[in-house]
Amino acid sequence: MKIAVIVFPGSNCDIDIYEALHTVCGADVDYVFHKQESLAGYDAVMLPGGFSYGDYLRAGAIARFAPVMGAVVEMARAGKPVFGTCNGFQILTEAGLLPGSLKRNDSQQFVCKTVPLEVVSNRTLFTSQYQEHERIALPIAHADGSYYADRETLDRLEAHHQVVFRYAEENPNGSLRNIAGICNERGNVLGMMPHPERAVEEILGSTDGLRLFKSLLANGSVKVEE
Amino acid sequence: MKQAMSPEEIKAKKPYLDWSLSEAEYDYISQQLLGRLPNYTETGLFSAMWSEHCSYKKSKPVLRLFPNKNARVLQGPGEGAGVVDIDDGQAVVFKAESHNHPTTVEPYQGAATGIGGILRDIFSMGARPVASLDSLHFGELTDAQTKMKVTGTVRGIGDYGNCMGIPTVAGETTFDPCYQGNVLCNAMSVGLMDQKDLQKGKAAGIGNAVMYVGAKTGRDGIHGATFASADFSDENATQRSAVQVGDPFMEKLLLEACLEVITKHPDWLVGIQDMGAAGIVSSSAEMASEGHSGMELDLDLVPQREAGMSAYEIMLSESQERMLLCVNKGHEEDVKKVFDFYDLEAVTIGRITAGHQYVLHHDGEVVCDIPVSSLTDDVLEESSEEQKPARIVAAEQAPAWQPHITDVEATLRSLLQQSTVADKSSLYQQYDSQVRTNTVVGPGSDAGVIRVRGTHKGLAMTTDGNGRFVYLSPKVGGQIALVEAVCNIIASGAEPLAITDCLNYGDPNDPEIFWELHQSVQGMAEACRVFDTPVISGNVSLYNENNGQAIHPTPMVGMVGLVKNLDHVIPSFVQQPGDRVYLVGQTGDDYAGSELQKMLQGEISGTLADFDLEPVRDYLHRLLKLMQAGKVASAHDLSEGGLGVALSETLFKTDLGMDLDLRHLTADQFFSETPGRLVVTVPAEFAADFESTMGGDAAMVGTVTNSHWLQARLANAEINQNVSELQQLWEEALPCQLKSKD
Amino acid sequence: MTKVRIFVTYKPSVFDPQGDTIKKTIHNLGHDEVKDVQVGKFFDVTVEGTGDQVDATVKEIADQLLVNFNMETYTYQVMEEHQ
Amino acid sequence: MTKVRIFVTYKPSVFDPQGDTIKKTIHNLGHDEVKDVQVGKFFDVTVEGTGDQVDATVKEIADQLLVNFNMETYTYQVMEEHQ
Ligand SMILES: Nc1ncnc2c1ncn2[C@@H]1O[C@H](COP(=O)(O)OP(=O)(O)O)[C@@H](O)[C@H]1O
Ligand SMILES: [Mg+2]
Repeated sequence: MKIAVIVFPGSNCDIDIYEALHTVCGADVDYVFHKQESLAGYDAVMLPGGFSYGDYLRAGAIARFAPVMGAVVEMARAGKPVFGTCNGFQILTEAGLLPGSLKRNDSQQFVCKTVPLEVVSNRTLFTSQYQEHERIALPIAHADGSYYADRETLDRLEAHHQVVFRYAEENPNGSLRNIAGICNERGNVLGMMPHPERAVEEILGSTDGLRLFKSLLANGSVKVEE
Repeated sequence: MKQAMSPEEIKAKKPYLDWSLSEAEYDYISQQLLGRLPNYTETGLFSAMWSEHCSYKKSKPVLRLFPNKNARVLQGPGEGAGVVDIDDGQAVVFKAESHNHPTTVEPYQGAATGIGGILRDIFSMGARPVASLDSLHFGELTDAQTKMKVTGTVRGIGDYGNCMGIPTVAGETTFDPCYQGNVLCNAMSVGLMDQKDLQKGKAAGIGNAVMYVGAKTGRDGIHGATFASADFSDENATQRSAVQVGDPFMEKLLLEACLEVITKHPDWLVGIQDMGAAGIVSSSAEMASEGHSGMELDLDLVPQREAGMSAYEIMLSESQERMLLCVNKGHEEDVKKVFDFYDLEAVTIGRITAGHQYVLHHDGEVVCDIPVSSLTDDVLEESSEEQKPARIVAAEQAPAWQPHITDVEATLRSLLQQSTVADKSSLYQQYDSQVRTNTVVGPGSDAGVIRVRGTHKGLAMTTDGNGRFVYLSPKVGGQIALVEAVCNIIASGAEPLAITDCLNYGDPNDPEIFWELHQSVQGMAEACRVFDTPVISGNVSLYNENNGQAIHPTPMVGMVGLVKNLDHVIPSFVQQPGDRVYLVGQTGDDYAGSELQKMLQGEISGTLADFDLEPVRDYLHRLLKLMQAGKVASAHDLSEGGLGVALSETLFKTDLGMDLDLRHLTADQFFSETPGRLVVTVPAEFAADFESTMGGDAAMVGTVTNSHWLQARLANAEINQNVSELQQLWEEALPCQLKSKD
Repeated sequence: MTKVRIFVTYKPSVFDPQGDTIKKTIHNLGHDEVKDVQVGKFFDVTVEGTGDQVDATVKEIADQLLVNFNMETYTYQVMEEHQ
Repeated sequence: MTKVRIFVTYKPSVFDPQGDTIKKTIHNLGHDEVKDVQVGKFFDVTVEGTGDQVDATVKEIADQLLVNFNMETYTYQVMEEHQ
């Protein structure tokens, strides 16, 4: 299985995902620069955290027009795993691959800390190695992480088991229904504000994020049918 | 572009006085250095380059006191940043820089561009910045203005560092009325490199290109360097022109492009330097001086954001996110291609010439033609008068203050809520402390610790400074600043390597202030020698005054240590019930300048006791050996609030407690701030080893317990406090004080 | 050449924490006479052409880029127009 | 009760990284007819009172809070006024 980590101008967690997959999990990973138009040969794609294009205008709003995004959309349509964390999640919503938007945190402050989460669904390519309703803790680090969608969208997300992670104790950003991560209806596109790639080694304080990458690798080149 | 005034008019009207160039300097320049009257552009260049900020003309004699070499130092002061060998062909690069004046005027952008500037210093050396630290000093949180300054400053540091993807892993934040009108914002950056990639800010080789890369030049921040060197008054605050806007997104691209050229194409590059204070002129003149070269620049080629800029404005602009490169002839296009890839400009604006002249063309005219060295080396060093402050002479005669604490528990609870002591997590949570997944210990401990990826090594780092001590006894205060940094580094299990510093003082033309500067540097220098931690880089910030009122003399020490084995990083909080608790170091009646004195008296007074550095070094080294042997469970150094506060902090965020026999200490001494002390916990199995190694330098004072209570017997009091309650007081104090009444 | 000012705000149904915070701060500064604060951004855009042409451009860049219709709406106003 | 719209922009000499990036993106989207983009914020503020009173409030909150005169300037416009 070959995985692409997209590098936008201003991405800064690209190396973190790369290292989590490559060094910690031994996966076959490449950095792919935003100017590249094709993702031929890749089985999965990761959109890292950071501040693509400075997050000027709105987080993720400009990255969506990067040349590589056409190929990312194709991968998503083809049912291949597409994962976005933090800025990656924001880009996925701006690109319309996931519903809703990420607003400025209610505190209007950037917040970096480790928060408890509930794994709401393990029925995705990325969470199959977690227990449903399992409690884990992952770092967050964002200023625009308050998930917003209108009521119908929220109801639809719940009805289709698309809420994958929820903040379990305090809600750190004001996100509606405590949503921390969602997937598309097919379950092959996952976006989340927390950073699993920061929790893959004991020396960094936690390994709660490791199974997300292990799930993805175990599910191999699975292609989710429509 | 015509010169705004003729040389004769300049001589007559003396506009340079407004730019902080003195008449004596002007005369020296025209009579001795040039043998003619300087034109308008030249006068402007001199005034910027001869400002204290660029030339250190007042502080140089004092800075010479610092040791700056040992076997590990690869590059001492004088370049963008200092460089220290960390074995395996790798090096750590670090420097601190003050951005006090910009932050006082415009907290958000001032702090943000402070971070931006220090990062460029690091990557101009060929290193990738791996961590930032910030040392912040504000007025009391009693007025809305100060609260806004705190929030703005923290947001500025966060937004810039977070966007760059460089973790902020440690720092300090203190509050004192002396900083009310003049905030201190010192930023430190730490980078990592392979020694083979080491760069210098050098321009040499006749015909080689001078290339300008990065953001366009605008009229922002003109005279920032002289602005930073002149003191402040409310009048100045309304002129407010010297503020720059940072663009961290651009800087991130600039960082990647520069590192690509440096590490992948060393044969293209002769030298590189960032454009900091005094923009193009300082970077280009310093590079030419370093390379003993002449240089000719065509200012019409400089990328400009605004039309109609004069030569003077182009040369002195402090627009952010720009670098200057000296590139081997024939590789200009290669360099340009790399920058093109990152959508950045890279333009050849001049060439290295034979001889030693600094020549600028603008609009078809030669607007400057002077020897390079006249800007960089011929500065008139200024000797300064100094005088021991009357307040210190008086304090030496007065009896020492004694607290006479009657309710030790209430005192502890109040101390935990003092803004300087209270939990700072509401501030540092706004910093991404984990990005790039190397942060082993983030903010909230004694020192931040970063792993060196691919090795089993780590780097520990801290910033420390306590203006109150330095104010009362500058020399001892200077020593304490260094000792505190050493204690923080050792508490995390690392071996101190070297330091950087920011020397923040008032107007040095005041003999009492110059005396404070001189004395405290002497104290720091002495301690640096004892601990073998040379000063490899640093920065001087003078004229920190507001309406004639100087800040406390506040030298900040930024120290980096080497963790040889990451398995032995020591946490600052207790680990296991049953572990023995030791107090390392002797406790005296040291209340002058303490948090306790400030809290009870509303002001500080007295003088500090002299102390011997060698014995402290010896027991700290023995302690470090024990840590490296895996025999220490946790360690936390004592600072503001003394033993009482330190013990509480070691229990916070755990579910453990302590039972202590401190009958050799009085209630007063529970809060004394004798320097060089730590609380250490040791697994019972290693207690005998620990005691035989530490001897009389550590006292067994109790054990870690399973109940979440801090229990201690003092000579004249008892303590029985629920740790959760103490923690809550400590955690809620700062957010509560910061939140405006609503 | 036409200069257009495009105003973007949150939809009324979306909570805007920023306006709220600013209002509180204004009250703390003693200005109780301020009853409500709402915050938005605007874009001053200079477009070649005039009239319908410009309207079309504004609509397109707003739709594609400047506005996130999940949570935002916009209005615009012509500030200057030169033939 | 008066409703005022306060517009805050960077001073002309200050570099606006946002406007610059947005302009580049608009060009990448094919809208070369867009010649310039500048970004600003606006505050819709409802103030008790009318006329000079309101002007005084606006001036004060702009000076103290909304505007950073180091790099920003502002203008304002009365949107609605009720006695
Ligand atoms: N401005 C700041 N930025 C980052 N970390 C900070 C800041 N202020 C305080 N901290 C962190 O809070 C903790 C307590 O700070 P301090 O009381 O100065 O520690 P110490 O007395 O051990 O030097 C430290 O871990 C420090 O790194
Ligand atoms: Mg400490």
